[in-house]
Amino acid sequence: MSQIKSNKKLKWSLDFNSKSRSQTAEIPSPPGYSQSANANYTESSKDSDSQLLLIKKLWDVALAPLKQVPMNMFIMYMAGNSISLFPIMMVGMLIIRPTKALFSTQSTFQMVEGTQAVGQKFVYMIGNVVNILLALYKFQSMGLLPTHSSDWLAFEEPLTRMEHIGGGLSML
Amino acid sequence: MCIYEDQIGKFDWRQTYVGRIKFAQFDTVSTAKKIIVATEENVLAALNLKTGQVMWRHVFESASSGDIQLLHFSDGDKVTTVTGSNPYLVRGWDPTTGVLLWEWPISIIDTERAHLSEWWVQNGMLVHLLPAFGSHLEVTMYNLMTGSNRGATSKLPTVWTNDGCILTPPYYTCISGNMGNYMLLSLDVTSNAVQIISKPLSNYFSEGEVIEGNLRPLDGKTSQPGFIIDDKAILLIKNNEFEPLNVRLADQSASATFIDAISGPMLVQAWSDENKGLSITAYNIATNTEITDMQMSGPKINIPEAELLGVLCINTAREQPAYRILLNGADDAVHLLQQGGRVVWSREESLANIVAAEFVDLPVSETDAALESEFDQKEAIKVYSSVWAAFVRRLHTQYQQLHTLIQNLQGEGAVLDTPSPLVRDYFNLHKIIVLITDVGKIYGMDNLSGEILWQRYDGNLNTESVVMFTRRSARHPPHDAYVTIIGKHEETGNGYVISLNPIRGTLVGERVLRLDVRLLQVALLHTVDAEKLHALILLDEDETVQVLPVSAAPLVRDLYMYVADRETGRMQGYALKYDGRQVIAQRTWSLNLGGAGARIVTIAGKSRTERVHSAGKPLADRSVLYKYSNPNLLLVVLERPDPTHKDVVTAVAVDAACGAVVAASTHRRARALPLAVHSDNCLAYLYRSDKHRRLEIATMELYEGNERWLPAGTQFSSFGCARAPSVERQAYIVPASLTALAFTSTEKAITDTHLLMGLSTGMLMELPWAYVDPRRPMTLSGEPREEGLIPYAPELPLPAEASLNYNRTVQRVRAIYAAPSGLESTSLVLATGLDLFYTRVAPSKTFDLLKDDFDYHLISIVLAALIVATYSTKYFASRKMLKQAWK
Amino acid sequence: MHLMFIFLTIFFHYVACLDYDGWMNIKVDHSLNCASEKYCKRGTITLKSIRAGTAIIDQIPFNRKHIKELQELAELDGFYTIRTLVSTAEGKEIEFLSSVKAKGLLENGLSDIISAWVLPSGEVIAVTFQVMNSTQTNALNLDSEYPINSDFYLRHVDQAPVPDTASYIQKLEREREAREKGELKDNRSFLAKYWMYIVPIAVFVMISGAGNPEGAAQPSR
Amino acid sequence: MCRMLSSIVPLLLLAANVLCAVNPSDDEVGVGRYIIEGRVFPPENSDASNWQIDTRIHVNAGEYIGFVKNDGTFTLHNVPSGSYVVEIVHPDYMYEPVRVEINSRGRIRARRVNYIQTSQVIQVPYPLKMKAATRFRYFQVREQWRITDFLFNPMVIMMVLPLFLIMILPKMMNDPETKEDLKQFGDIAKMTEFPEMSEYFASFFSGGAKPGAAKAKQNKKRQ
Repeated sequence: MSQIKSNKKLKWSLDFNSKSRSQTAEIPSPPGYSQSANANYTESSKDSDSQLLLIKKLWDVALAPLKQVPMNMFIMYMAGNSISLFPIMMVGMLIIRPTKALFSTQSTFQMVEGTQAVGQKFVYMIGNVVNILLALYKFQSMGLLPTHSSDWLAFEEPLTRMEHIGGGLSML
Repeated sequence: MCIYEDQIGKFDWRQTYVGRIKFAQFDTVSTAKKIIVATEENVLAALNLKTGQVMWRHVFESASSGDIQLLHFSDGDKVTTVTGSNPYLVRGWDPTTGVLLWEWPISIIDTERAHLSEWWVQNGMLVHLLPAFGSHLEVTMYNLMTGSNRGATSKLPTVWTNDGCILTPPYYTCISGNMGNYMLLSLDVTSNAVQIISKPLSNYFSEGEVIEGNLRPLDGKTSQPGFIIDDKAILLIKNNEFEPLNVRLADQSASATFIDAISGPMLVQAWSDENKGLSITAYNIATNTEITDMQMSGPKINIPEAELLGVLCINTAREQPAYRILLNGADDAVHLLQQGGRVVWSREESLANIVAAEFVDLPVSETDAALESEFDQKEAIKVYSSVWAAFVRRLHTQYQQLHTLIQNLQGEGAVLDTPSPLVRDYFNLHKIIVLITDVGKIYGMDNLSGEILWQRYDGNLNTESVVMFTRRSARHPPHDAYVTIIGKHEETGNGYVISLNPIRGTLVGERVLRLDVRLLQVALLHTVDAEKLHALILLDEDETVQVLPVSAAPLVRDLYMYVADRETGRMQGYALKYDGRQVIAQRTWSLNLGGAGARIVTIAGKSRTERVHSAGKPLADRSVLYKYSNPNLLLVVLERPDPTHKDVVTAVAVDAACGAVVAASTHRRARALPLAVHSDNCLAYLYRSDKHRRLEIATMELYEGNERWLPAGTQFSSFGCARAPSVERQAYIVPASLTALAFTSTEKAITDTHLLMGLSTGMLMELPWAYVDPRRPMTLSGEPREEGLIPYAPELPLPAEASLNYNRTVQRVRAIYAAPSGLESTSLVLATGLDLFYTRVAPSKTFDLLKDDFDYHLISIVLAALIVATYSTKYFASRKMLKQAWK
Repeated sequence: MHLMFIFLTIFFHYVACLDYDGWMNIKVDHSLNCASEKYCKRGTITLKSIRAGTAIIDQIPFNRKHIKELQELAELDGFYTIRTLVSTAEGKEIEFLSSVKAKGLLENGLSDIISAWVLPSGEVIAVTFQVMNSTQTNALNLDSEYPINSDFYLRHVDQAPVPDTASYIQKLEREREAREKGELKDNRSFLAKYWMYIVPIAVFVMISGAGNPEGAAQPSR
Repeated sequence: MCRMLSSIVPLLLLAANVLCAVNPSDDEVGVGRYIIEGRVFPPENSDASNWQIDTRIHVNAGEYIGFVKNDGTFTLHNVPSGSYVVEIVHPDYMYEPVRVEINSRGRIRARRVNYIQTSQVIQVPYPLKMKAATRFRYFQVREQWRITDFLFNPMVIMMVLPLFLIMILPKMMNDPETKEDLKQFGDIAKMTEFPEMSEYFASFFSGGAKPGAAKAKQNKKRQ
């Protein structure tokens, strides 16, 4: 449990550690003891090119959205243009995920305190924006975007009548 | 569109009628006692003697070929009818099952006199009498079952006959001679020896009495030949002799008949008086005594112009004769009375002839009314000076609601039996149908049960071109609902206006108003006066205008009226305006639609309550095809003979405010049917194609195009723009014959509109407009498919599933009335004809209502299971977490 | 008083299905500035041939009196009523009545549209006047004469369509033939027929195999 | 086959205009009055004992109305020459309508009604033999809830399958052999992996400082 928690916080270090100490992981750690955090700290401090690794990890994070693009395109293709529950759920996820990611850019890059990862952030944002655009394109092709006059038809007020009529066949 | 088998009778009801009864005979021989009746509506039926319900019924042709000339019930087991009007048909029926036994035709060679024919059955022979006034009588006898002619026609020379003669089988009786010197002559036409009975008429009147010499036969099936002279004296013919009775006719209008009671022949008389009500007397001829136990009179039962249809005398077990008297009123209602004046049953046969119907909303209940008045803005300002007062009021109403709720809960068991009060239900499905019948009787009917809540007969009302307006609905609590019926006076033809409260049937407002002019047309003012009442605009014969009430005259503006003459096809439009003193009608347009010799078959306008929800149709490319929905549009269908194309049908869409023709089309070699409907931008009318000998429906849709002509929310004026809409047209084959056509209507017009059709077979069909959409494409590919259009097929599908009334057929459907309910999905439908059928339809399925087979148990079980599962998994998850943490 | 001629030619692209051709003469009377009668002459419209639809409109220009009367009517929101008498080669004169709002006519610089509806038999069923929504309004200056700007349209009441059974039967025939043919052919290879299903599956397999190495590694932990 | 009524009852000669008033829409109105006859066969296996009372014969939608006798035969009298659609009206059973044509000499021909191809003639025997085609199906059948419907619903399958994968697969993973297999599979996947883009970018932006070493180290660590 604790391991996973730390993983979330510093993902890159988890990978790194788990692989290096696969045999020690068999023994359960005492509660409250966070092996990884400790190890990570010592490792990174020890490593001379930690800076490079950090940058690399940052790039990993930054490029993740772009890497998703082909997969998203495939999902979009698979979802089809019909409007039913599952395609809607899929397409909804397509747009919600990058939007969420965009808003949490700051927290995603928080792990690098002090480092000004402007380039990475920019690429990350671009990637998410590309995803959003893709999703919007999908919405458009599914006809979910209210861009046509027919989409606003229901809100158009009907004409009121000026003249009123009465009458019929002669009653004589 | 279709219903489930378990929904039979859940939302619908049917009432079966036979029409005004012409002949009635009691059948007491069969095990199930019944009355065999033949009616003015050309219906032969058997009514249950105990309940009055129809046991079996045969509907003949509605034209003169179905006229019933004779109904004879021979004591054996046969019912004989003679129907038609040269050629005639003689048919025999089994009285118990109603199955046809035999039929054979008779043709009278003398076509000009054929309508004078008299028929009766004597000794198993059908006797046909054809008088030639002033010359002779032709008597022919036929074998009843086979029609073989026993002996040829015998001609009896009778120079003394005239058109005032009557037949009292087998005697043919006349009054002949000059004023003051009348002779009463009678002849048994079936006897071999010609024996004329002849007596001076003055023999039967006291000295000094003025004798006019009018003969009237006795009513019903009399047991003895007899007649009434001058509405006074009653004579019998016995043993070839006249036999005057000691009693005279009790009242001028009295209806009299002879019956064979156990104690001897008996004369029964019945008459009604406006004040005293119905009176019945019986007189034993043999003993010359009044039979007291049959006498009755009193204002309890009011049958206008009562007429005896028949009297039945039954022997009960206690050796006391029981009588059943069948009476017919001028209001077409038929009543079966017991001695003592108790009504066994009544049938409102005028309902077989409905000319107008209107659905009227019920008032809200008192608590709801209080609530509504609270939220009424104007009222609120008047009553509450402060927020505090409003708050107190709010609390008070809340308390009231709670109180009634508790009361309802407490008294639930007790109140079940009492009928539900006439208040609006939550979905406004409960309404009152106001029906006007041909004879001038007005009914208020509960739409859910079909029960008659009130009735009102007015013999002065001529319903030939009657119109009915709901001038105030029940939505304005302090004021009652208000319905006005405008017809003609029976005698003078002047305007005749009846205003009543549709909920109770009482007269209100103008009550009964006799105008002293003939009316050209009537309109309802669109604005309301201070009492929330729509004023009535009456356009007179001489084009002057009356406003009812007069105080509403200044409200008249932007009102236009049109008058169409059915026979000449000419239409005229008037602009109505208040000039400071009175309302004047200015003739603004006049058209001659259809050309010379054309006659208007029907005019279809929009319903007054119609609303348009959507301004256009979204197309496949997501642009909008804007509708041309001109609220002043009329569809006029005309027909005229054409020298080269036989008959030509012309359909014209006219703007009734400015008189402009919007669209027009013609059909050659076709005959129009008086069936046309018009709603929103959709127009449809029916015609019979003579060339292909089939029924076709032509549909039109009017569109503005891809751009709006006027910005949304602005005012549409007929005088504003002169642009012509684009017209989409198509025609379809109807593989049935229709007698009624209507559109469904819903409150906000969001739901699809369907066509409701009444078929000659008695079925009511519901057809989605999509099937007659003029934009149905021939080949389905690309855009039309996406738009949901159906590929073109010339023949309309009429599957049995689309039937509204399943096997409860409605004979001779005349009209279909549809009204919106409070539920947007649901439209209330009443079909009138010989029968009445009511149901409700949901053109786009009941999207705003749970299905009536909704499985409440399943959903609650699933919900409960889900909740249990949620909590249990939560518990187990936490346990597992704890375990993991300890690992 | 001099007359003003406006020539207007309207060609109809479709051939009007008239039973016969003939001339038509429309007398236009109005209710403005008439001395004693209710209606007095405004002009005439003459058609040599109904089929061609070419109309010669000959109308008087309005003078100041006309305009004044029209303005008075407009103030009351009244109607300017026109009576037309139509006479054709055969048949008697038919009278029609039509009105426009005086206000509208003034606002749109005395321009109106006259439309006449003609049955296939050549009979006129309606002559209606409507105000034309003209953008340029003749400023009603104090000229002595104001020309009326009228457009004349001859509109034919055309034959309604009949149920199109012929092409429907043809369509059914075609469909039947197509079905018969369809049963015979379609001997393409399996791949040629179902490539659209196979390719996505193949792509999916490839992507899921290649693009997600961590996913495969994760469960091993 | 065709009988003329005129041979049975005295033919009446009516003025042509009288007939026109009766039936003006017909092309060839003769002077004679003829009969149309036939027989209605009740629906087989029908329990309606009294079907005759509900059965009516409509000619041209009620212009002439006929009734059936106990044995199902019917006769329509006094029909002038012309073309008629004869339909049997019964509230519960559907009968095919028949077009009956009587020419001016009284010859009667019966054919199938075809509104689309009005000129097509498919003769049917005369006197008419009307057999009930089907029972009208007025009602929808209520859908009943069945467990199989529920289970084979694509939605349910889509929900259940992932559940199965989530619940059952981890159980399978616990099996050491599968674990080993999966591991190997993962290794293979890793071998085929493309050079990581992030590395490329990192090296690109850091000016290409020892990219090879970093990569080697990374790989080593992973092992």
